[in-house]
Amino acid sequence: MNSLELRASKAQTDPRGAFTRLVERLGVHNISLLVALAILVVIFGSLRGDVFFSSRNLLNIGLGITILGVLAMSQTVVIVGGGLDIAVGATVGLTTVSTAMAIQATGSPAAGIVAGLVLGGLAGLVNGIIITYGRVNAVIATLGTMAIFRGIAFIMSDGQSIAIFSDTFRFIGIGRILGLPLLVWILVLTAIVFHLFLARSIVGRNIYALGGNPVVARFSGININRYRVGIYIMSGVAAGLAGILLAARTGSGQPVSGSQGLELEAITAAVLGGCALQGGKGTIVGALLGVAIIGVLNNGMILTSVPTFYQLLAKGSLLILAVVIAEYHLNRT
Amino acid sequence: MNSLELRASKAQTDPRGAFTRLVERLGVHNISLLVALAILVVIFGSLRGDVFFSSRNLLNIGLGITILGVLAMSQTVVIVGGGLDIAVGATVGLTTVSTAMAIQATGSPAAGIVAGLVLGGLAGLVNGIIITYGRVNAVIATLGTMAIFRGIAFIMSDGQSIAIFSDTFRFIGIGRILGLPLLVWILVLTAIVFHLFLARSIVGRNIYALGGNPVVARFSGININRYRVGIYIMSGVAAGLAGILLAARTGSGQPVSGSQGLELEAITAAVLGGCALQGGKGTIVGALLGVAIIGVLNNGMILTSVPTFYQLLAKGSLLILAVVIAEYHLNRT
Amino acid sequence: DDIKIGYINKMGEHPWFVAEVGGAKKAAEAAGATFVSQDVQFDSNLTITTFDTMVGDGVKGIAIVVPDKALGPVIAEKAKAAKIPLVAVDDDIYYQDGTQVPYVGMNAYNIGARVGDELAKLYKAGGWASKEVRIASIEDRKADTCMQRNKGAGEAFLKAVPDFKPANILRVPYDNTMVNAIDVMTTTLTANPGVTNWIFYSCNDDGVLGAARALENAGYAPDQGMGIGIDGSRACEAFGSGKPSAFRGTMWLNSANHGALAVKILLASIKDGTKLPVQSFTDPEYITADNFASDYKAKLCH
Amino acid sequence: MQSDFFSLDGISKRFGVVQALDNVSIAFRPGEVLALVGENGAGKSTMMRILEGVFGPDTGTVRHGSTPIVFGEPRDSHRAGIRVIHQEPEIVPNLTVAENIFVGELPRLAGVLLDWRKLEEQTDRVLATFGMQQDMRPRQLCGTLGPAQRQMIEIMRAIRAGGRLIAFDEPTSSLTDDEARRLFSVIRRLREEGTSIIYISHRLNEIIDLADRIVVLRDGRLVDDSPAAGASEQTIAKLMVGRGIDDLFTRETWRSGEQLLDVAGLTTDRVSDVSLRVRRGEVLGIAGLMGAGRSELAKAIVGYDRRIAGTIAMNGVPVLPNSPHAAIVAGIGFAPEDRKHEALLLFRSILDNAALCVPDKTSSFGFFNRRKALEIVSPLAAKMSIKAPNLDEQVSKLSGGNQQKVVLARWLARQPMLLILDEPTRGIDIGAKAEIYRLIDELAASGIGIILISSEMPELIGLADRVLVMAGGRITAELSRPDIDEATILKHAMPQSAPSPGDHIQ
Ligand SMILES: Nc1ncnc2c1ncn2[C@@H]1O[C@H](COP(=O)(O)OP(=O)(O)OP(=O)(O)O)[C@@H](O)[C@H]1O
Ligand SMILES: Nc1ncnc2c1ncn2[C@@H]1O[C@H](COP(=O)(O)OP(=O)(O)OP(=O)(O)O)[C@@H](O)[C@H]1O
Ligand SMILES: O[C@@H]1[C@@H](O)[C@@H](O)CO[C@H]1O
Ligand SMILES: [Mg+2]
Ligand SMILES: [Mg+2]
Repeated sequence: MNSLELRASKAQTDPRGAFTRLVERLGVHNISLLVALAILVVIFGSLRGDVFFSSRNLLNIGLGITILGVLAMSQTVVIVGGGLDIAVGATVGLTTVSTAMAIQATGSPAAGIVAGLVLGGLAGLVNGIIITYGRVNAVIATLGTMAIFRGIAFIMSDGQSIAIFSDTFRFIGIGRILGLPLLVWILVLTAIVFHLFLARSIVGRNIYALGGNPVVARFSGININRYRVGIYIMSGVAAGLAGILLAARTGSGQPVSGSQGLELEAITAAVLGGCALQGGKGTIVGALLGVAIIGVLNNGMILTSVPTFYQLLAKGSLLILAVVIAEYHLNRT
Repeated sequence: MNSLELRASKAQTDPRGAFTRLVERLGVHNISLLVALAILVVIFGSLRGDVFFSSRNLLNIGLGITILGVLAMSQTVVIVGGGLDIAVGATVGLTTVSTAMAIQATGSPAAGIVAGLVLGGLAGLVNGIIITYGRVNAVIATLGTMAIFRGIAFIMSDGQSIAIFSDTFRFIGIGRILGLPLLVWILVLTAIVFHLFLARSIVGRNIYALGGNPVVARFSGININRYRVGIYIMSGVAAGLAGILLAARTGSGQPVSGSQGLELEAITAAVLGGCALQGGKGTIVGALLGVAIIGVLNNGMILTSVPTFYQLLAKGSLLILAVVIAEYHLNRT
Repeated sequence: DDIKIGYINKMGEHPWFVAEVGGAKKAAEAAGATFVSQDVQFDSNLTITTFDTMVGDGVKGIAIVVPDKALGPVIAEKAKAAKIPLVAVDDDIYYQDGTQVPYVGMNAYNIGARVGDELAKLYKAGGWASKEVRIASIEDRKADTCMQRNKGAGEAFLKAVPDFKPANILRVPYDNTMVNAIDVMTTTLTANPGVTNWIFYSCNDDGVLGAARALENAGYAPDQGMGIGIDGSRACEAFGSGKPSAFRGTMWLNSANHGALAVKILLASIKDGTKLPVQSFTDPEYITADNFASDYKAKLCH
Repeated sequence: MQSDFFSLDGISKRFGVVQALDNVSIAFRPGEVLALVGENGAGKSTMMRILEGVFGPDTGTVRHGSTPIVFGEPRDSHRAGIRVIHQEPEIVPNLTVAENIFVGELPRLAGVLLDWRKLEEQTDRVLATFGMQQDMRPRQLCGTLGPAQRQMIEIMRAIRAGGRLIAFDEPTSSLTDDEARRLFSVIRRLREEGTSIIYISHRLNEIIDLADRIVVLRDGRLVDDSPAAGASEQTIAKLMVGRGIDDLFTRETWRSGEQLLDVAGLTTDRVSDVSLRVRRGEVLGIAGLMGAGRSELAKAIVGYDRRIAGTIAMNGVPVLPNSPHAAIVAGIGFAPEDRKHEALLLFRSILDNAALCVPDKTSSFGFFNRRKALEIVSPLAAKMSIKAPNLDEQVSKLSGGNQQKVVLARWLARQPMLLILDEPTRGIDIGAKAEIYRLIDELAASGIGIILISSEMPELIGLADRVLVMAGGRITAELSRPDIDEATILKHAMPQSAPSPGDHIQ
């Protein structure tokens, strides 16, 4: 009997059929992440259950991960497509400054938003062109533009933080709609768009082909160069969105504070979520779970008031433990 | 026609014989890096030739890159073997603190050196075990241990920097032998050892096999688990050496300053030097050229007193330009 | 002939140092000297490299904000070997034998103590005694000067308000950025739902303004919180809107003066052999919503 | 040369010192199967790449009618109606079977989304055309497929798009006879529909079956272009190699010695309760259909897969621990079937690849000694006529067949006591095949035990002392000379005759 028939028939007769189907739908890796997340929730829940499970705290977690969430998703797309965007934190710094300056100059929040998104897109375009047509390795290229974008942000702002006094704009950072913070809405909407894009759209599927096997992509008539540039523009626009949210949250634009190191966190979340740096592998759901794990960790450690130096220890260990548990779970399934 | 007879005759009949042989020996990529380096030297030489070419300044460049050089070489070995060590900067911080504490406690520089190397090796062992036997992705694992090692360094030192008063030990950082600073001697010796190891030894060649295709390596009888653990131990010991040099140079042990961000710089140099993050590709000579480019850039910008913000701009652009030039050159050859 | 002065600072992108280096440069140029500066981004190794490179480049004197005070003896020794005068700015450093390197800057503990005193005044005037009050000490343990400032603030407050329970001071770790201050303070608020009123201080304006934003975002009224910052780098943001806020004031230090003073005494020493003063302190100016618009707005906002 | 269809006109292509194609002209015709034959490295795949626009020729033109056409990118040639099925299948591991087949032309829903239902329908249809419904599901990830199934994906991808000229570059080298037969009927149908077919293969019997015309390349030059009618394997082989090939499967000696390998009750995730013995000087053949578990058995013996139960002994000594390293130390060598993924370091040189398993013989004081390595590898490379400018050539640049020879050279250098060869002649030209058969004979005669896994019946029948037939991860029959014949093997290889491995493990 052929093995595949065997496998097919097995699914139907398998007593654990429903479970198996769930696993297939979510993917083993995501299930493992859920398990890891559950363990963290149990730990912090049992230590500070009173506060931890309060709706207010859960929203805090959501607010805390919005910006990282957006970047982890866009980074996932970049990594799936076989690239890497290390300049993303610097792009956030640049766009947050330009958003603040645009609002300061015009008083119009809309102008700020446009400025942020357009500058982000331009920054992405620059990355895309250097990588695709300059044939520079993505790591080197975006490390280079990271310095360049940061430099530009400093020069634009002269190193000062730029205050935003528009209440309308600040509403993005603190407002609520139907009881949920606007930031959380934005995260949810972005997530749906990103998920549909990567998992369901033709372009998204082609990105998997591009990252998974560029030879196939080339022979299938996918315009590899245009895709690459497009992916980096997307990453830049997402960084622009993140920059706008950062400006709205802090009420100011600052070249470094709040954006430095975001690239590493975004890459961590994406890899935690199942991305392989070789490309061709990764999902939006995974990235979000990765972000959630990081968010719960940060929140739980503040709640349980772990001393600073031990927080580092705990954070590192829990990160690794989460993955080891996930791996263990994965090998058993 | 049998191809093998060609082997000997080819080099002699090729009209471009000498040049071709040089290219083959150095590799196209390295030649391109040399060209990029030469361009930087011409730029800074023409702007500040008086100082730039002084032997004192050239030694300053050498001193400035010693620590990064050691780490770029060990990172090259890790990347060639198909891994990545993001914890390397934190390991330097940890070992530099333990070296300082050991000297403070015993007064003996030897004890400090042993403490640094042993702790570095242990840190590497931890990474190796988590990655190999815990089956955690190397990026996640070393991001995790990066936090852990930094936490331990903070806890050990209580966040303070620890002064080293041993003149014997400080000699490592400022002493000279035969007119050359000891640090430069150490860099040269380490480079020779690393080059012979990676390019010539059987173990080094097996590391290329491991990173090139772990399945093939395993089928060929290479004990890939032992190799992986061994590579991370090596990386840890190299970080220990770097930590000792840092302690000697700064006369103190500090958990963060001087070591933060070294991982990214080391990876940059390695990739600039021709490493592919997929593994199986890269050379020590390339890594050193990458480090030299970074060193000349840093030095040249201080000498030409480019204002802080524009330094970022210039550094990023020159990094990218160096690679674009290299690529251009490469495509022509 | 042409005198070249070198200026090394630890964090070139921070508004504080932007102003400080600016002040130094202006002073050098006014005196006809050449000025070179380098930002070392908290990197002790790069600090040494930069020092060597500047000496190789022929500078006649160096002012330095060290990223790590433990570098002191090494830097001091190097300056001695190069036979050039050295001034430490902002962070004090010492020779191996314990003598202080000539210093220009502030007294971190004293500035913190002034924050504590002012907070105590606000506390007593605010009629909070009957309320559930906690203090959040937002601190970065990795930064020595930061811990000094918070220590000063806490001790001065407790001295002025002896019946305040030390246990009601919560230590809230942050990473020196405003966003992080918002996040950690938000969580701290949630973790202490019974507390109605908050007092907070931090190493700098970033920490205090972040905490004020967290209160605002969580729906606290401006008069349910009081915080006083240090360094004035966020004063324009905090007071510029003219609305009441939990950010009640900041101890502004004009860092441009630090830079300028350091260069002046270096030049005096180089040109005339004037002995470098061992310590030159500058005093903070206390900015509040009341005096901001009249006295500081023009100076601090662009 | 005049034609109103695609033609090649005086095409030459050079790689460094290798003249891969030398002034080749061919006119293709609609509704014709043109077989392209030649030794490994003769230039067949190079010609396909030029036809598809992967790179351009140095001189010469591709024409359609009298118009010269220049392809900048493969998509240009696709637009012109040319499709090539590549020798090494390329798949995207994390996309489904359906997406892999339709990549580049995925059906759209609302303009931007992927229409999954339609895609699944289309895929079912394509799978049905090839009778592959049983072998893969549209939503299965391609990374889980074996080499044969990957090859089928490559074929289906090219054919589903249609095309006026379809080239098959060794499509059957990793297919079983059954799949090959299904492929042939598809090819015949395409020919009837007027498609022009280029068919490249080292299996000369297929050529005789299928071809209308045979073109022979030797060292990049076209040496013959004539109708297939009347051609025999002998005549084709002679044109290819330049000399006659007779007695492909002769073995000089049939004399096995004492017990060498003893496998008892070996069980892994995919192999159940396998026991077998091999004597010195014996060739043990292993037959079975695709997915029978033959490769998995080999991987189990060499300790690559985790052993659940069973013992392995060489010369009566247990092979422990369960690792490829221990197996090699015990004297077992293994040349896997999937050379690209399991055997070769594609970006290293021939020398490095061939010397990989003999570090002790190619080093002094732990350092690689190039002279020693050359002394070992050069004669082996010469013996197998590996075609390359020199031993420093990157393996990725070698023709498919020559890559396989490098794998064999590695094990010949090692001189194991037992050699497991998994599909050793896959993609190998007839001349080299004869070499390999002679080699197998020589090795056996010298007392080495050989396990030969093969899907080519004549190979097993001609070479093996005994044949084990596998199905469903188990051994279903053991046949000894002279009872080894195709019908008996096939009878035992049919899957129904075997219980599934799952039953056993559960
Ligand atoms: N990219 C390349 N770089 C260098 N040499 C190459 C390259 N591609 C092919 N060659 C060389 O060109 C010659 C022809 O190779 P080709 O792949 O066309 O042979 P083939 O007839 O398809 O052989 P096989 O039957 O083994 O597949 C070989 O000597 C090969 O090594
Ligand atoms: N990576 C894999 N993941 C899942 N199943 C696999 C994998 N590799 C092989 N299999 C399955 O294991 C079984 C045995 O495959 P194996 O390759 O050993 O067969 P075989 O007899 O060697 O046939 P052939 O090599 O001709 O395809 C098949 O059912 C195959 O589908
Ligand atoms: O971080 C502080 C900055 O806020 C300013 O106060 C100057 O000193 C630095 O250490
Ligand atoms: Mg071929
Ligand atoms: Mg097989």
